[in-house]
Amino acid sequence: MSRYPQQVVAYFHRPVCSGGTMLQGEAGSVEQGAWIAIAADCEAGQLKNVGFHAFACPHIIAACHWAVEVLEGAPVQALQDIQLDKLQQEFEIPVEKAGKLLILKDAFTSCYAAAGSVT
Amino acid sequence: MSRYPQQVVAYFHRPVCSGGTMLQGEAGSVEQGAWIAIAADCEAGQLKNVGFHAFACPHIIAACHWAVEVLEGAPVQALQDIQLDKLQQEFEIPVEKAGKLLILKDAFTSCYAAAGSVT
Amino acid sequence: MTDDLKETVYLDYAATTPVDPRVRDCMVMCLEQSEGFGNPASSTHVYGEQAAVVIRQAAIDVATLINASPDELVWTSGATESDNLAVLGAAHFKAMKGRHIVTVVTEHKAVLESCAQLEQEGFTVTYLRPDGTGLISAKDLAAALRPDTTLVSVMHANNETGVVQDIGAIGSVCRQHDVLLHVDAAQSIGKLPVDVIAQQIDLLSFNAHKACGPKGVGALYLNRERIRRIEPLLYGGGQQRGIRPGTLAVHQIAGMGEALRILGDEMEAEASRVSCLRDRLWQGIGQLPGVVLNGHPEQRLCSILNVSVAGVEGESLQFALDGLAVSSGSACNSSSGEPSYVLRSLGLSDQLAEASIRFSLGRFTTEADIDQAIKLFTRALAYLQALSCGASMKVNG
Amino acid sequence: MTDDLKETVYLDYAATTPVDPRVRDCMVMCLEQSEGFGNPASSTHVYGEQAAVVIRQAAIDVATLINASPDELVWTSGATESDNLAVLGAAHFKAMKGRHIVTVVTEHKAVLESCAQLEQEGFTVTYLRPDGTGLISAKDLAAALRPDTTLVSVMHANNETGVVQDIGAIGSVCRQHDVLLHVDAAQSIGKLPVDVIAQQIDLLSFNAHKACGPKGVGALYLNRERIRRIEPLLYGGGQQRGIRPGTLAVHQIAGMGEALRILGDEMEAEASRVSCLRDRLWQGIGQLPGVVLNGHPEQRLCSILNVSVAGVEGESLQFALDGLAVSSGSACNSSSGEPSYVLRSLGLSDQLAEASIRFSLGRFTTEADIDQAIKLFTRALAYLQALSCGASMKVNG
Ligand SMILES: Cc1ncc(COP(=O)(O)O)c(C=O)c1O
Ligand SMILES: Cc1ncc(COP(=O)(O)O)c(C=O)c1O
Ligand code: FES
Ligand code: FES
Repeated sequence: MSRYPQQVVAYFHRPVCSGGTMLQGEAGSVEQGAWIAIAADCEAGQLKNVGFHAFACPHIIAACHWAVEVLEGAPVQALQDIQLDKLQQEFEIPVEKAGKLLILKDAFTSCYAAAGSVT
Repeated sequence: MSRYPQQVVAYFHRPVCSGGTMLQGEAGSVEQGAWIAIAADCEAGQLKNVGFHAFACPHIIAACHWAVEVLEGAPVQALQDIQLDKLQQEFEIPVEKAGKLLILKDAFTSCYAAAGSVT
Repeated sequence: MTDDLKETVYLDYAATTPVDPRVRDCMVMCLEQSEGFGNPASSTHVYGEQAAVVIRQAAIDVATLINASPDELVWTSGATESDNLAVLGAAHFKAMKGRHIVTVVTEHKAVLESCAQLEQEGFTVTYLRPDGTGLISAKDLAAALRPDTTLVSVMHANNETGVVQDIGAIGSVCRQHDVLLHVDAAQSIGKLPVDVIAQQIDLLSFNAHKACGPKGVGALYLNRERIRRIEPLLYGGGQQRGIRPGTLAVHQIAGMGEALRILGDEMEAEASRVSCLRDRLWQGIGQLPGVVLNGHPEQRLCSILNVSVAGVEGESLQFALDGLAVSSGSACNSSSGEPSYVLRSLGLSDQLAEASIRFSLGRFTTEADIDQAIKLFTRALAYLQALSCGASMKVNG
Repeated sequence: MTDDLKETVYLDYAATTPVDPRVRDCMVMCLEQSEGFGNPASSTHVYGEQAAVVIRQAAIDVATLINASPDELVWTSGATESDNLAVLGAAHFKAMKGRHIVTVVTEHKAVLESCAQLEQEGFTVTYLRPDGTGLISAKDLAAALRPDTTLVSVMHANNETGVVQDIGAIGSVCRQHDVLLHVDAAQSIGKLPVDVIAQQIDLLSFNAHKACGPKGVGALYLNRERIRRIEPLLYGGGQQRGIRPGTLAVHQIAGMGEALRILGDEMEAEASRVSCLRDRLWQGIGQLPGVVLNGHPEQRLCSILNVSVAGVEGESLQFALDGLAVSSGSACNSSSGEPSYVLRSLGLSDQLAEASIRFSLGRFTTEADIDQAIKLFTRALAYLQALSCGASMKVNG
């Protein structure tokens, strides 16, 4: 469907991966229109089994798939380095919907906070 | 053209016959939207060479052709016996246009008046 | 047909329908140079006359289907125009008598926005609310009528849920109170019997393109015993008794006539075929987790199945149904961004209203289409539900 | 083709035209089930998307012909609606600025009746009178403008006489006075170059069916620099930025696009071919006794020849031209019964206005058609002139 960019189409339909159990964080709610939970493991400061659950629109689901993909194997602090403008560009997220990206950001941040308490 | 009855179509395109020279009468004018001149000869009280000229609409022209046809050979007084309701029926003349028939009637009447002065 | 189209099952008949090949052929004939391509207003020559004959036959075909007389029809550019002409035209015409209108919150925008315009002009509009199944009651309607009420506008079948109002009962309330009844039958025409006499309808709006006819043509029925004239929306060359001027689109009107003639012949058999398919669809998806039916379970069109899915996000649901051409309560770039006002009025939460899918079936829908739809819908739901993992539940940590 | 049609030469292109086979094919494609029959508003699936692509291409084709941008077009049901939307919509929108409109007595009824409606609402309308050739002068227009004038509506080419106004000059007067200019180009589109930028046109109405396209579809151009919005005539689902809601008639719009695309390609060659035919016709009938040309001898469309015949009755002239499909200034059963207001305004007597014939030629007119027309016209005149024998002369007795 042409109203969604190719990147959204490419990243929407990835296999569901719930992620590890060590690090977990979430943000948003169904009422807010988007809820995202991030989960991963951490081995020697590196992220493993990065996964997510989401109640969210296609742009955000695609962005989640993309983000967990790039985070796999990255250092833990990468969880808080997710750059919203990059995601917005990559998935051509309409400006008026950009608010939803903040929820995504919050979910990763909350996951990183969990890392603080684990390590 | 279906908006004109068959009788009008049949009687509109008859050959032009100007009529005789003995009896002549006319009525109406271009400004009034119809002008009719009737002319005929009279032999032994019978109409001969009945003809007409007209500036008039199709219904009236057809009615003139029909009237002169039925008058040919008729007694002179037939000139004033032209029955408008018969013509109106025969040619399905719309009521709102019936005024034009009066001009036709007047033309025959004036022709009959000429007969009075001739005979 | 492009591959995209070939791969996509069309279940969006309530948005628009393919044109029946018989209708197409009839239209094409009117587009032939060697046929009566004339302007029906050109009464002075055969080209115009033949066009007028075509229009006349179409009027007969259309009038027959709704039990009206051919002269009670006004041709329009579609149901939007018919609705506007009915509501604005009747309200303006009757403005001396009163300036109160009654309608329902679940009407089509063409009616609601016309009413909003009337409010701007100083009219008062009462908006009835349906119950949780989408129905309004004749009693509520009667209670809403005032001495200055001139017009009631209630649609026959709702375009989102397919819920069918009891127009006969509504019509008799209106007659008792000597109020005009306008009915938007864009969705019901040819699917349900419409009888303007029996149902006591004064104004009826409908179009061709929801009924396997062409887009861009519709009609308004005006009960000539009850309303002599309405205020026109357009002014011009005096065509259609000045109620709706403009050169008549002969091929369009011919197409509408043929489309409605076919419906008259085939409606009954087709309605039962289509409702079987709809039931098959419901059997296939109704038992999936979270799926609920929207609107009254019986009082509805044979052709529409509107469902919501709990715990799934609306846009993603629509997106995941890529291989299905259906309508949904939600759309990222849609101008409004609001979830369906129709579903909200039935009491659905925003989430359920957004995660709604309208399947609408029609003449060319096959069992294979339905089975494919069930397959795709089941798969989409499984994916999204796995993804959202119950959604409202917290992550177990 | 019936025998009646076969025997009748069609010279009534200004009333409506046959649909070009290329246009028909393009429309038929949109009517095919296997093609993009979708609703262009259904943005969530490929059927809708393909329909939107078709609409977009048509907008480009149409915009190109008038040197506009595709987003400056609003699709309508024809020139009547475009005229109404332009005149009523712009006048209403600008009502805060002023309530004075200027137009011309020889405009089409769609403009004149819209103006009459505005007068009902308290607007003031100045009606300019053309000179004996049908032209208005930019100077007269300038003199008619007032501080509260918001809109000028002048047609490009007149539908009865074919007389062409100098829109460029009129446009520049309007710009100087910061007044909107609406131009009804229903007759000129594709026959004369129309350039909304060069001619400084703010609103342009036209349709497809005068240009070998389908009936029932038209467009309004809105100069987006000069007028942001107009008041709609119809309210509904928000299509076309709310200016003109209703499901877009894809096949109709595609047909209009194709028709205007063809015109862009062929206009020049076709205009010279048609004006040769028209000149041939005039050579054949112009020297017959009593025949006069109506309207400006040069400033007119290539395709229209309007003549009057002195001393012959109008309805009978029309009737005697049975084998010719032409328009006349007179008709027995016509609802008005009034002779043409356009011809009367040029100073013609009732008799001449009624005994007028508009020959209008087009794409499929051949030399043989013209020769047949000359023959039939000559014969009809001879018969009627013999019958009326000079008419106004008394019978010599
Ligand atoms: C109930 C209802 N009324 C009115 C309309 C408007 O019809 P149209 O698209 O022909 O203007 C529609 C369809 O869009 C409809 O479903
Ligand atoms: C100059 C002019 N304006 C407007 C119209 C109205 O066009 P339509 O028949 O498409 O409504 C016509 C033709 O009838 C016309 O010739
Ligand atoms: S689908 Fe969510 S921002 Fe577009
Ligand atoms: S043509 Fe004269 S009355 Fe009809």
